[in-house]
Amino acid sequence: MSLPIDMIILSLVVVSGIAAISVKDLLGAAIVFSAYSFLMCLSWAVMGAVDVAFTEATVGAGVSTVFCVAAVFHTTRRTKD
Amino acid sequence: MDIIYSAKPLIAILVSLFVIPILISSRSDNTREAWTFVAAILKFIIIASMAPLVLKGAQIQFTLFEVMPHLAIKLKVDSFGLLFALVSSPLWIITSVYSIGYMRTLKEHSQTRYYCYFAMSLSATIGVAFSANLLTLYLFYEMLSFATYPLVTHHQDQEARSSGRKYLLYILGSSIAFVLPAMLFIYIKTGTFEFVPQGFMAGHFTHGTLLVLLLMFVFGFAKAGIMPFHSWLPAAMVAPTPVSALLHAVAVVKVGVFCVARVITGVFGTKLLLSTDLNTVVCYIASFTIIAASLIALSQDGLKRRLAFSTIGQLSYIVLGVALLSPLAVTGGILHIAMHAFGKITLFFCAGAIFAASGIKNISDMVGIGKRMPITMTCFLIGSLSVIGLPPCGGFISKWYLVLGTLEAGKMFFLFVLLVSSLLNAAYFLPIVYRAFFCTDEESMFENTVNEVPTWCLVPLCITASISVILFFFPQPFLKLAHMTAQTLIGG
Amino acid sequence: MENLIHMIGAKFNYIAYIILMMIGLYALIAKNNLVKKIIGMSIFQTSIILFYVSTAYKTGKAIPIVEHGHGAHSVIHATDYINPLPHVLMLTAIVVSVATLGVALALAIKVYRQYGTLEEDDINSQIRIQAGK
Amino acid sequence: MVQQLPALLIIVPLLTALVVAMASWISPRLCLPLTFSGLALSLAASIGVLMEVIAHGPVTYTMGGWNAPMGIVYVIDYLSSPILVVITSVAILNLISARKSVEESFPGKTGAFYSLYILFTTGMIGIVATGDAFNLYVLLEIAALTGYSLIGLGNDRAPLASLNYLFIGTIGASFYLLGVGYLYIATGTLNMADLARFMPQMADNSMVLFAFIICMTGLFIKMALFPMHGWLPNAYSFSSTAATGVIAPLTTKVMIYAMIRVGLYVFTPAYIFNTLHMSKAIVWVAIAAIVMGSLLALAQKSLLKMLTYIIVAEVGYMVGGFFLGNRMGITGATLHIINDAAMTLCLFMAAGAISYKLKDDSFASMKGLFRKMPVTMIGFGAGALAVIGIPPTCGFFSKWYLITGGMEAGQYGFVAALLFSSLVNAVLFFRIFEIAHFEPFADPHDHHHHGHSETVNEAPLSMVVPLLVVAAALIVLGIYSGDIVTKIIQSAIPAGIV
Amino acid sequence: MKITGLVTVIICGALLIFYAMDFPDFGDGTSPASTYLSPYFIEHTIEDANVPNIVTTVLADYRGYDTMYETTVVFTAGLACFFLLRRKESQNPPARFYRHTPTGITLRIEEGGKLPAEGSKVFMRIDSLWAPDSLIIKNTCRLVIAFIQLFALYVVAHGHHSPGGGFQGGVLLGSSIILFAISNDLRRSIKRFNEKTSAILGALGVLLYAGTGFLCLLLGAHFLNYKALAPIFRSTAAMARSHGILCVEIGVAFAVMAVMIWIYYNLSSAGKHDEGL
Repeated sequence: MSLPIDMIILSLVVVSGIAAISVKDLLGAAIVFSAYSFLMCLSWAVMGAVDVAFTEATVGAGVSTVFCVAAVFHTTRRTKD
Repeated sequence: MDIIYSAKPLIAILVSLFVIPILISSRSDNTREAWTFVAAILKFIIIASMAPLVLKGAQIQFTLFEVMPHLAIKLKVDSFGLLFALVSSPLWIITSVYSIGYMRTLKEHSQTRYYCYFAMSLSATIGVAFSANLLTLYLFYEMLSFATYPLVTHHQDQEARSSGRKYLLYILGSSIAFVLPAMLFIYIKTGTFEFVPQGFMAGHFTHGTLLVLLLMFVFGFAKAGIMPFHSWLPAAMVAPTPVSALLHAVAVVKVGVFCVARVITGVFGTKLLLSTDLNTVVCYIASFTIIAASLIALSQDGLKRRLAFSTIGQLSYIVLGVALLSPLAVTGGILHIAMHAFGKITLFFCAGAIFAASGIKNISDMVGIGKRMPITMTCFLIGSLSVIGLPPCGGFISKWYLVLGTLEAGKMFFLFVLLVSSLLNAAYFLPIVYRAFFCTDEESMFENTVNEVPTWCLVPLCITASISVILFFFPQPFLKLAHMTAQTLIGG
Repeated sequence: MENLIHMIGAKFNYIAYIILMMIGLYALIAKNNLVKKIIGMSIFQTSIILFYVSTAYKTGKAIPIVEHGHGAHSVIHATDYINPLPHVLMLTAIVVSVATLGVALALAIKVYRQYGTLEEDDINSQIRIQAGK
Repeated sequence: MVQQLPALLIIVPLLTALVVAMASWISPRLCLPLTFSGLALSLAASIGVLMEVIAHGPVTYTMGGWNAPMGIVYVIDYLSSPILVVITSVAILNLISARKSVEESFPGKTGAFYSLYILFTTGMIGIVATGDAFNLYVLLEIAALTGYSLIGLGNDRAPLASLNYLFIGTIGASFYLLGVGYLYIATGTLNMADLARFMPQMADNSMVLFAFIICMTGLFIKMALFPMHGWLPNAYSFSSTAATGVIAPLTTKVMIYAMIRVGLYVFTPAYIFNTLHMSKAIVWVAIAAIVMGSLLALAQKSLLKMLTYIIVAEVGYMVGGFFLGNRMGITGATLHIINDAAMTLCLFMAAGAISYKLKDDSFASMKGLFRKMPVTMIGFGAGALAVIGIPPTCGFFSKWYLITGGMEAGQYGFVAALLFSSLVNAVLFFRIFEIAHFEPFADPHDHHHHGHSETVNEAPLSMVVPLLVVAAALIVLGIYSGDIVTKIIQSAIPAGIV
Repeated sequence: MKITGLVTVIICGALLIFYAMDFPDFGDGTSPASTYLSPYFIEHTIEDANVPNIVTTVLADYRGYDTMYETTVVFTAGLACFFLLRRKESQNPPARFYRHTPTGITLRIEEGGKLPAEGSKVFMRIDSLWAPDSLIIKNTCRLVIAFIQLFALYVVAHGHHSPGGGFQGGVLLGSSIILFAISNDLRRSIKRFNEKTSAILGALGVLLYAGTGFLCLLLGAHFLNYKALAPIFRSTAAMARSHGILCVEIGVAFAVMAVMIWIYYNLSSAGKHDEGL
């Protein structure tokens, strides 16, 4: 049986995942994606995968976001979808 | 039967391939042509040196390598193959002489390429002749298709291009679409490809399948020019005349016929075909081609096109002879490979000589040419007689055997076909000769400026014409070889 | 009904991973913007990581670090610890995903440099115009 | 030393790649010799392993000294050893051939190119040699990432093509990873041999079924089987020829190898051919791939695009051959991996030489090429004949096995598709020969097209020599295909398959 | 496209969920995945390598070969970004911006104009989209960076006993530099940690990993079998493995740090290395 907190976090993950691909601003999408990664990292920490969670926190929520922002900075923020 | 293992067949095949690099790198035209001669003569010597052994009843074999388990690229020289090789290799020498005259007179371009591919074609031809199994046969068959393509399209103009397309489409298309699947199917069912005197198909197939397979081979080897897969041959006549002469009267088309004959005798086997009576189907197809081609030939005005249709008809004689499967008919058919080769090559040489000397291609423009080019036209007459099958020319002997064969097989219909077609042959050849010689001065279409072609061209056609005559009196060793072949294949 | 709820409860993580994966796949198929697609791709990859991590979990067991590393210690029981193998595999997968992300963004920047837009349909129409010329 | 060969085979190129990457910042001139020597050593090692396998049977190498299933093992057996030789030799030949165009197309980045090039080769070698299902994924990603970047730096349209390739490739690899995850849940192991050991008792486990579907889908996407082929033509034709020269011959082929490996040695033939009833359907997909690939190739107007669609068709050959499920078909598919790699290499190297000289690969620009670049065209012709399947080139023999397999399995549709595609290939290549053969058509409208004709001549020796080597190899492979089959491939196919 | 996508996704999802119902329950400790291989790892980690963090042992030893390629993947990504994006500044020199520090005047110097001397105290080169330095951000970051780096080193060194290891530490180290580059500007960051360093360090890190493995091979054991290093470390086989793991973790940390910085440099300046975020 899943833990209640796990379920809550995962639901938030799903919500932020949907948000990340539907926000109409790429910089916003990058930041929401960062939140997504962070929530994901939390959920893994809850599941006892500390090493994975640590990595996701540094890589997913940290560096990936910087990369995304850097790329958006050099291209454009606007998008039609 | 003795089996001798020797690399001679391989050397005979490769000798013309080895000469290609030398041809490419040679600086002057003379060295290039000298090397062509060296290769051609060497080839002939090697092949001729095998003749005594084969005539004694031995067989020469050579296995190159196993490409698949129990399936090798293998060469074998038997009487049938040797006969074919003995016809093609000396003709290469003669054609080379003729080529030099023709190409130089017309100042053709890309002569080096021309000689290279010519040498390659001859390799493939001899390869077909010496193949010991269906796979090897197919290999060389395809090699020949590719090697002749640049020759057919030698002129590189729009006409050559479309003819080249047609040529490849027919030859390659039919072999990939018909022969290859048929081969595979046979291989799966029987597990062998080796040509053996009574075939290896018996007991593996139903009657219907046999018929389909047989037809796939007969039509698939489109080089044999069986109708309706014949129209590449007239199209291929755009090639320079020496090419038409050697390849499209001897090497390429005879390869097609040779393949059909090999398959009928070595794969299907006489007994099987006779017992199922499938050979009659092939006979009818061949007869149709004989008559139809002769009728079409009558209506052609281009000399080379007329010769092409004549060739189509004559090829079917050979197929008919082999398919009748009676010993005399087979002898006749096989002998016809040789006899027709010498006759037809003479005719092509003459056509080329006329073109080189006067630039005329059409028969209707040739009134009176005999007076300007008497030697050429005399040879033309001899060639015509040989193809029609009248003495004193070699063609008579082979036709005689064919006629006897039909009687022996008891199929009068085909006798009738042979006679009618001979009449037709006469009808499309003799008027040319007649009009060339017998006309008044007013009718003659030629100025005094037109003269005999250079010696380089003239000598070869005289040689072939005289060989045609000599073969009537001394048909050996071809007759012996044809007899031996018929004996081993049919067992009669 | 209760059965179903129990079932969903027991497989909630797996369902979540599938939903996330489908979100990622949807973004890859249907989104027009290249950066959105890249984000979708990352979501797609993380969903698989979630799946692996979920398989490793054992209710109420310790994280895969042995207590009292040095010195004498009692016998270690495998059943007391969460399965470490999927974690290891997923470390690799995370690193692969960030590497892919980097390369993808680099390519997106190059595409932008070329066409001045990140919308795929705009790019395609530009290509068509060029080809028509 | 012999027992270390499997490790050296892959570690040497890896170390070389790193050293080259460093050398490019210190002394760029060292890059090429280093790359060459690294790949040469790897080639030597792969030949050594092949000899070892032929002499003494499969070689196993445990990484880190941990035996399977705990650690990762390398299993080099009859199936993988010939492919390893193919990979290393393709890489080294293309390296020689690409040298000139690398210097021209990537000024200042040659070191990075060479490093990525070796890493790509390393990834390919690893995929083939590994005996661990997860390790395969990691190496897949290395090969893929290097592939994306090598492709991404081509002409104007290359980045977008590469990005699309990246998306699709990532989906494919992720599917494979997911499939491995399903297998892991079902069995608890990642070692291929160990997984195969569990298979008999898993016959009706739905997770294994799903793992099979998803693994194969992933690999099909990666190898560009027909409905999933969309990424391939653009990716291969817009990139630089130096990169495609190695990517095109290897990527799809190695993916097919992975499919055969996973099919035969993870899911076991008994499972995929007997328990599941999917192979017929997959053969039909392959037939569609062959037919559509050939037809689409007909519609192309430039050389590289045409070649890419031929690859799509060739993928159909091998997938179809494998899923025929009989000895002949699988032999044909395996043999065709080797042959097709050689054929594709030959064609792409010739195309590379042509576009290096012409700066253009449309058919219209190839007029009269036979005269200007005769040797290149001879090499191209050899490749073309092999693709059409004319004996004695190797293409004929693998096609032979495939057709025989198709007939034995009663899949006449497959046989017909193979023959059809041979015919179409003949048409395709003769169209090119015709254009290249007859330069001056007696066509008055054509005169202004001959602008380049004076400047174009034969490609440099560094391109021509490897090309001729490959062209000769096509014939040698054909001649020795009997030996290859009996000595190597027959032993690679499990005994259960008839 | 949207509709197609949605339909595909829903069908796939439904199929996947349907099959997911056959999975072992979440948190079930008795599935084959938990009972076949992993018990060996858990029970032997101390005995084999003397490393309490099982993930580290499996990562760097049992499946160390995977991890080597994982590091290679990172390195590949760095190399790929460089290969794809990097272009020389001189190809298209844009206008440069300078700030006259005493007066706060911004100068725009077109191509070909006379540039102030490099390292001039009076003129400071600024980005085209420049906001005046925020003292708070600059100083906070300066403070934080040191702690991040210290923590990163701890994570690397203490990976045997606690969560973390080369990757996490490497990323942290890398992000500390990235933070510096963001809070100041790219040029200053490049001056301290330039491209060549990052490229060479990245390769060197992976080389350290592969080299450790290769050393084992040279010492006669199999590749990456750290046991062979025991004579060098003068320790037992288990401790040799532990040290070997540390070696490769340090390699990973170097590689990941350098590559993350390298990728950042290329992405944030679109390959020009002049103006960052």
